[in-house]
Amino acid sequence: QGVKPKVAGVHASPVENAWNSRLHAALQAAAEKGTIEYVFSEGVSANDYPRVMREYAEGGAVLVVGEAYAVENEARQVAAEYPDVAFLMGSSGEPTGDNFGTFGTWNHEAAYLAGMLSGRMTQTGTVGAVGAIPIPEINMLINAFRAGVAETRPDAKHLIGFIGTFFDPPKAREAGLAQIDAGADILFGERIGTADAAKERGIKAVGSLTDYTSRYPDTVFANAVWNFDPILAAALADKTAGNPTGKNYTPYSLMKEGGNDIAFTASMVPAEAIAEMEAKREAIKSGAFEVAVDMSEPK
Amino acid sequence: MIVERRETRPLALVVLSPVIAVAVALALAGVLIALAGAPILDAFRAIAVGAFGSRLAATETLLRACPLILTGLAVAVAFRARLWNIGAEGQLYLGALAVVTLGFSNPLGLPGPLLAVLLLVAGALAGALLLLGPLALRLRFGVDEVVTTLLLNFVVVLLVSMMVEGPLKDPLAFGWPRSVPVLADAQLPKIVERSRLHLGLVIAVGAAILVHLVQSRFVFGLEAKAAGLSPRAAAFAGVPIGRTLVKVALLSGGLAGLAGAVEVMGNRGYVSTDLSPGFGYFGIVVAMLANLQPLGAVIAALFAAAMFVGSDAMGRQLGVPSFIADVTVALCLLTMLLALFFSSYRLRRG
Amino acid sequence: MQTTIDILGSVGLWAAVLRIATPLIFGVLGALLCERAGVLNLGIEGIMTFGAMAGWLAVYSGAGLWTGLLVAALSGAAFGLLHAGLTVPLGLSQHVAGLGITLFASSLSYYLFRLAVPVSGTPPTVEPFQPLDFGPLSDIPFLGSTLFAQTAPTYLAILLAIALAWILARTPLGLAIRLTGENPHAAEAQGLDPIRIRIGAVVAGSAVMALGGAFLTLAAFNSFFPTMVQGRGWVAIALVVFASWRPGRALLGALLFALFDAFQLRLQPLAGGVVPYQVFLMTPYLLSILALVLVARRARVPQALMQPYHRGER
Amino acid sequence: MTSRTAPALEMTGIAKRFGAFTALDGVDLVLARGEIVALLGENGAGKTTLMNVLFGHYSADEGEVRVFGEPLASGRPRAAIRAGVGMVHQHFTLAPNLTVIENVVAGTAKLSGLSLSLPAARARLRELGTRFGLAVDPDARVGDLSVGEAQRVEILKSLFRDARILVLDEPTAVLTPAEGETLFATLRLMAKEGLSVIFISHKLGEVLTGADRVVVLRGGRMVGMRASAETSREELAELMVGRRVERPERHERPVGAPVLVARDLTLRRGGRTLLDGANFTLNAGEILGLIGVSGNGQKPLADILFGLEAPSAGTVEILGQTPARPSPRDMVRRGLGRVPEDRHAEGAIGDLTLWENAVLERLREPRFSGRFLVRRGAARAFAAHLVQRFDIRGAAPDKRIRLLSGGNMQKLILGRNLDGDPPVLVCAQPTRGLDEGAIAGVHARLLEARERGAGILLISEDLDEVLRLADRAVAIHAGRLSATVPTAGLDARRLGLMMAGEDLGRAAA
Ligand SMILES: Nc1ncnc2c1ncn2[C@@H]1O[C@H](COP(=O)(O)OP(=O)(O)OP(=O)(O)O)[C@@H](O)[C@H]1O
Ligand SMILES: Nc1ncnc2c1ncn2[C@@H]1O[C@H](COP(=O)(O)OP(=O)(O)OP(=O)(O)O)[C@@H](O)[C@H]1O
Ligand SMILES: [Mg+2]
Ligand SMILES: [Mg+2]
Repeated sequence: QGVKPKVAGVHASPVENAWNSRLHAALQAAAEKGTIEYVFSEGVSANDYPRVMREYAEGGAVLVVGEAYAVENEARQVAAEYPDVAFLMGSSGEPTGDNFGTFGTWNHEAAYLAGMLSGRMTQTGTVGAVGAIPIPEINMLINAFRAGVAETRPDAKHLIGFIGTFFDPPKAREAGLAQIDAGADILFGERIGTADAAKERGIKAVGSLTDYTSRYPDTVFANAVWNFDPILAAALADKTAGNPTGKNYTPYSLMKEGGNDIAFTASMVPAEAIAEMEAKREAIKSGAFEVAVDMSEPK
Repeated sequence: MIVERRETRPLALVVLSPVIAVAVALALAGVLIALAGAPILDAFRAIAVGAFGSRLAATETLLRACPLILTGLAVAVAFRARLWNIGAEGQLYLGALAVVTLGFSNPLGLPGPLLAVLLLVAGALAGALLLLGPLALRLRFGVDEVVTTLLLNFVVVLLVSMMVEGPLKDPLAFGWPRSVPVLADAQLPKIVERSRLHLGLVIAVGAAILVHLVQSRFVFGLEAKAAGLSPRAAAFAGVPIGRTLVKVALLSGGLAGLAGAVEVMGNRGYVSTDLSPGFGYFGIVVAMLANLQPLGAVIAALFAAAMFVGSDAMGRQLGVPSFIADVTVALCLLTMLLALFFSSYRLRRG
Repeated sequence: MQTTIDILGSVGLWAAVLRIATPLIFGVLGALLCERAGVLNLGIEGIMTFGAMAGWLAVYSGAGLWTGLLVAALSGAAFGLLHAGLTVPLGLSQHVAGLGITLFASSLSYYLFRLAVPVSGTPPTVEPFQPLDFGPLSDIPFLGSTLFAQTAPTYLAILLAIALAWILARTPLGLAIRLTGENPHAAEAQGLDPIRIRIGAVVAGSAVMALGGAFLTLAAFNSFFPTMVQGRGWVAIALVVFASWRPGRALLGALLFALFDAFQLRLQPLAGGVVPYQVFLMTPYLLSILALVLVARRARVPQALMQPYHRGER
Repeated sequence: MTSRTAPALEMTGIAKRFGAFTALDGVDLVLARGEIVALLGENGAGKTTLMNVLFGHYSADEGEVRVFGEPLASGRPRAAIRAGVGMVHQHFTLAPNLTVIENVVAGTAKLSGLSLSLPAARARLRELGTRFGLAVDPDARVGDLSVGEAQRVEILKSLFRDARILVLDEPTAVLTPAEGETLFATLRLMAKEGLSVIFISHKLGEVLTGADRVVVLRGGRMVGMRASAETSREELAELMVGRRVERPERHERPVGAPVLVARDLTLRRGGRTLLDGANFTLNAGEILGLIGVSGNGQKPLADILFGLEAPSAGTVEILGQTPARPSPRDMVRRGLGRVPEDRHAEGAIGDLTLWENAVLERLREPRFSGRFLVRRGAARAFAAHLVQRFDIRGAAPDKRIRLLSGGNMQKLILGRNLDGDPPVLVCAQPTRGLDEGAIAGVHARLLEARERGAGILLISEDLDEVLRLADRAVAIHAGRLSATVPTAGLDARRLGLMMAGEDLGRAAA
């Protein structure tokens, strides 16, 4: 057994941030299994981001994992200058060259399923969603949730709030409270903090990306969980096999690959809603049903 | 206890005090590093290597120094005339915004270099104009500019946020809030291959030399100093206070605006609300470390940049939380403030 | 128009106003106390961040919530002492020292937090302050679910505003602080020690600021994370000006700002950004500048604000 | 042990050093109960320092202070106040934004106390006011008071705290002669009630009439003590300076053509008329004394002449020309020499060097600058030349001017103006706060310039000074000028009446 490949994580936010925590969890799991050596930096500002990428590239990392959203051009520039290193970046853009691979955070299928449950559970017929800023991946997530709601409760009213920043839980909480005040009795919390509002007012909430059930046991009844592991595994496999890694790894986000799934607490959900949802889940996995990808800004 | 100004500043003190300051700051940072369980000496070595030890390290240090030189100059120029410009951050952003607004297209078909020069001027002008507001309030109503310039920083960043989510939003940025890029041929060329280091460094150092000459040799430099120290006496001597402060403000705001222009045109290519990790505020650090001397600002900016880049790399290497970089720079500022103080004052019991 | 009225009439809005205002009230009172003694404390943003971290960490490590607040206040006091030490006896530039402290306190709080709390998937939480139950009072329509449905620190903030107003206007200590802020030489000639008064005011003011930070992690939310304070300290600095250095008006200013914020959060999901939300966020800053222009004419600014005082200097 | 017979104050062997400089060197001072002592001395003799030691602003390096027989803890104003010492500082220590009563009661109660008990304090303040003739409205904002009223507040602050020893540092420097007289009447009253008073002054006249005893300091040592009944101006002046000082005399000389003519100068600001149709003519080779109590419009008049302020109406003619929009530098270029009223606030910039201060007025002249660059060599040489020619002590071109004493700073200001032999000079209060030696020096310079043929407008509050130096005098009162009268045969009483505006009617004829 040779040396373990060194994988670097470059996190623009602290790793507690839900999205980063998914990358971090997958990378740490891999490191614990002994497949990789994992190093990381967190809270890296856009100005520093390219430097940190370069430092890892020069420091012997074979794969650099991170997020290119705020630095799409710069990140690609770095990749071009370090052709021997693979870069795997969350991005809304396309892969570039042989070594700049991208992935999208497509847990919209799970969000759809959570929406179906929500549609059955809402009493007021109003559901809210709190997002960061209207970028395509957040848009598609919220749109999918709404589509799910619409399937089980076609007349539902939807409230949308963007907090204008990626990480401000108290603000997300205020936005959530505002929606509750406006009549929502189920909140889709794309951002952490939303569920706190639901908890405070005794209504139910849906989590996104990570599983919030243990954090809000009586509030969060379902989560649209996203798993980074399949993407990481695929990219690592390509890298070890010597294949180009400059490709779009987003398909590994899909439910059939294990890239996303719903995690829910059965005791909090009506049984008939579960059955209906599980059926849809199977349909998605088998390819019989495809959740629409709608990246337009929800209004 | 009485604070007493030293009439002579012993050379040894002037030279030694910054050294002692940095040593103390590093020692304190060392304690924190030790808390994280990392070996301290290795950590210090890693800081040095991380700042200068490779081509990447050196160019990154210089790259980070570049806007710091300019904002440091902006602050030094203003502070010397007792114009408390805390608004370099906002001026930087407004400069950047101006550059992007005028530089994302080229309706007149200007040649690239000419457009670049015009954009630099436009950036400087935007920053300059922003400082005129607080200055006017001070001259007209006696409103203290510390608070107004500070507050305008947040206003401008919100304005940038509004623009990059609105009219200037890059349609190709997948909804990410950032502006359209400046045309490629109006961007500043890189001056070291395979690095981020760009022509802005030359501009910044040139600006420092120019400011040095202006302050030490020019009539305007002396008038600005006089106006800052005592507006009444300067007015009596015939120094046009308003006009002089306006010039100071134009120069100071202009330098900060230039920092924004250079950062956009040389480094990032577009503007967003995360363009600056506090370059404007660090400019105050730089200016103070430089004792408001323009050429000193170059060295101080290099120092601050090296501390940051070096500690950041160290943190990565030794598994110390990366926030150690900012802690170290902040410690350096505080100890350096003390060192500067003790090199020109002494304490005596009353 | 109708939506505006609906929002303004909603209970949730007014409950939110008090909640959003609380950290600002602490911040603005702390800053005001420092400035009344003649010291501008731009360390506020960092001190609030550190208070948020320290208070939370104490509770996370097993201390009670009130102990957490106390720890936050003490940590704020420590940074206040640092700021005062640099600016009062030594007379170093107040804005530079203040910005240095913001830099230091905020980066140090992230660093210590990361050392103390190992990296984990979601931010670790504590059980925060719960809204108090005032029994029958809480059942009064409207008032019950706004005024009487807050967490304890919110009431602490309001009490503090009243106390500070009373101290400044009515007590010998308050007069001593005001005199020091107006003319430290006069204070010394009256047998007061302006240095100690300034240090005391800055230390106490900083402790109050830190409570504002702790409110964020112990009441408004239940975790700490970097950039948590999100410029609330700067807003507080602006509000001091807006309030003409008067505690009562500071309270009003904080509530007004919170009203803006709460209103815009509620308008947004309904009206969907007719006015960019940034405009709302800019308003308090611009209003403060306007206020500054208006008060400057009436010379309400503490006259020795930012002027270092050295004994025996002329 | 408080002895019933111990003197109010005994300072023995007081020494105070600032760095290497010895400001006080073994000074002894005794003050009896109910006595008024004047402290006299040149600028920098150590008078203020001695009193600051007494009040606890400084702690002495050597020596002992006893108040009513009790040793006084050093370096603590609070201890001094408690022992019954009150001090009225040279520069008022008042907070303009607070009310009179607030200024007075601050620091009087325990800081841990819960109430200011203002009503009681008000009553007491009123009572003190009537008793000593120091009436002020307790609830007035101090910033709205006149200088005289502000000084009353200063004294009341001490009385309010039961001061039994009152120290006043140059109390009359800012007062009108009439206010000064009222003050001394008050001091007498206080002495009768058993208070002891020390006041510092440069004005020999008031020292002789106002004090029981005069103590003279020179170079940080006590060099003499006289009962004021048994000494004279001349003796005191000599004690102060260490040699005989003669104020120079003016000799008759023929007068030349007009050099500075004011025509109907009027200045209105904020609805108030500060200067109301002022007319005068200043001729070459004469000194025109403009006498008046400060605050009657001489500052606006000087500012107009200096080019700092544009008149609301009227013109200034200098050497036959009438500049359309005069500016300070324009007036200087046209041949005006200017000495401002406040040398610290207007005449010099403390943190600039001597050379920078020397050339700032003429910075734009080709001699000192090119299009952009300062000719630093020429400027330094100019400063060095002034230091030499005008005997500026303790000075070097690259030294910060803050380090000069008032007298030497004044020499630089006069020197930079006189060096080019300007045909016109406007000097505002050129000897205010200066000691006898320095005053004689300034007077000599002004008379030299007159001899040379310069026309000099001497703005002063000092009757003596005007009578000695000026050929003609004009008074200003409430913004209006009297007619100009020759000083020959004029006496102080008549001048005093003119200052008070009594004589204006006759003068207009
Ligand atoms: N704070 C200080 N630091 C250093 N030196 C000082 C200080 N204060 C006074 N001195 C020195 O002490 C000397 C005496 O100063 P002081 O103010 O007592 O003079 P003075 O007699 O009051 O003069 P004046 O008549 O001008 O008021 C000064 O010449 C100066 O050299
Ligand atoms: N803070 C200080 N530090 C050092 N020296 C000082 C200080 N203040 C005053 N001096 C010294 O005191 C001397 C006299 O100063 P001072 O201010 O008493 O002048 P002055 O003659 O009283 O002037 P004026 O009466 O016009 O104000 C100068 O020689 C100066 O060097
Ligand atoms: Mg004195
Ligand atoms: Mg004096």
